[in-house]
Amino acid sequence: MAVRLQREPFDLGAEVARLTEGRSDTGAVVTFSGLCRDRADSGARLVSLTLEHYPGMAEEELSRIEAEARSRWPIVDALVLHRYGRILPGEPIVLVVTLSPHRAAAFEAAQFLMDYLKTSAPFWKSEETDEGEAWVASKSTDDAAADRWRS
Amino acid sequence: MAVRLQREPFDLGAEVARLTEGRSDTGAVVTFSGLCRDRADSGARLVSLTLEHYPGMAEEELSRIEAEARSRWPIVDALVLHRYGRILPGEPIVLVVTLSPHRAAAFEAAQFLMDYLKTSAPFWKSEETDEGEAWVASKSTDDAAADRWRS
Amino acid sequence: MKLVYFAWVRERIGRAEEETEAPDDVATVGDLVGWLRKRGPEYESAFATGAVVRAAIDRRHVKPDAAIAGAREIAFFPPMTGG
Amino acid sequence: MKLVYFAWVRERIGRAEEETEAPDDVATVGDLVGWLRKRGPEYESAFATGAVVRAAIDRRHVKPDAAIAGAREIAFFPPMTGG
Repeated sequence: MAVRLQREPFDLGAEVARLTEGRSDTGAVVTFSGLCRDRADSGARLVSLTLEHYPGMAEEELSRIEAEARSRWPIVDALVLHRYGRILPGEPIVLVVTLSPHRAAAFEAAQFLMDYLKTSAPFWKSEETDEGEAWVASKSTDDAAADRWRS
Repeated sequence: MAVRLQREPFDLGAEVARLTEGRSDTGAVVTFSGLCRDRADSGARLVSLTLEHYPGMAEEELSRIEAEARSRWPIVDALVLHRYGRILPGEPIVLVVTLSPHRAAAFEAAQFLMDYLKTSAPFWKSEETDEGEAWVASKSTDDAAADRWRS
Repeated sequence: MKLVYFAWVRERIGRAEEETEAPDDVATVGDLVGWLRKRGPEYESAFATGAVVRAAIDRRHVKPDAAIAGAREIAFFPPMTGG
Repeated sequence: MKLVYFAWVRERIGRAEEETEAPDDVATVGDLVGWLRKRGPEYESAFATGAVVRAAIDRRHVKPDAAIAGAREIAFFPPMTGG
């Protein structure tokens, strides 16, 4: 189980290879990659995203979310990787990987990690477009997605 | 959109890179990799899996499943890749990749593709263990997983 | 009409495919299974009561009540276990 | 007590962090916000009625009714938009 923050882009294949190497008890690997799109929320062409985070709390909060996922599903390993700093269109922003003997658990745990990360991990996006810079507004659909795991 | 059958192992990173390269309209990429586990359903240590398929129908059925996913979710691209022949523990068997502007659609479409593939794509697994060879029995949980998409 | 068999259905029947002409009163996939079972113990074993065998006509899944008129290729196989 | 600010809360207040001591009658995060708003237009702008600001005490999310006694670091920030 690991949580990682980094400025640099990551390599999906290398991350998954590192998690699966040498183990054959895992039937299912689910990955989610969040990529930087070329359009801002306003519809304007995006020049770049800048991700601000709360150092210290970001790692701790991601670890808490991961521990929660582990307590709910039979996960044999997982990775949550989040970038910060300047990100260009097409580049990856976030990666979640879950390994489980069963595919339903791997899928659900990955969705849970993303839903919770979106609403509780202390990161904030600022969009740079031709029209200037603006903070991204939070989405009510993200709150709803996180809420469905509360029972 | 693509469906592929092959005998050789595949490379997750390379497949995803090929799908995402040069495009920045995709916010979400979900992958599912099914790996060969080191235990047979009986609990015996697995030596190898052999996957038999129905040439022609396998490709057609996977294409039908993919078209159905595309009609249900806003998928900008997808890949369904299935191996056949002899497969060793730890090796990948199947790969599903979905690209969408939205993460919920990417997750749901990938789950749908796997659930339908499991119950309707004409592939059959035979397990070789220390105790001999045996055909894998189909799982009622797989039927239930596919059934939940019928409404 | 070509019949093709897969996995343990193929193993029990002892061949992967064969050409056959069924009598006129064999109208559905279910009728065809009933007719095949009378052709010998290998078919009887493959299609024994309780054995779950699925069918496809011209590479599409069908139910036992599907009509076989005009079919070029009929496949019989166990429930799928890929993925 | 250290206060830290992020994203547009940081921009409106004009600094990323500061040390402060609140009066004894400031018991909760909500009280602290009320007290900060009276310190100047930059705070008033950051914590204006209608602006949704979240808080964390010692790196854990808290609600406005959370007690601040014993807190080493209190953070204020907009709703999260990572991922």
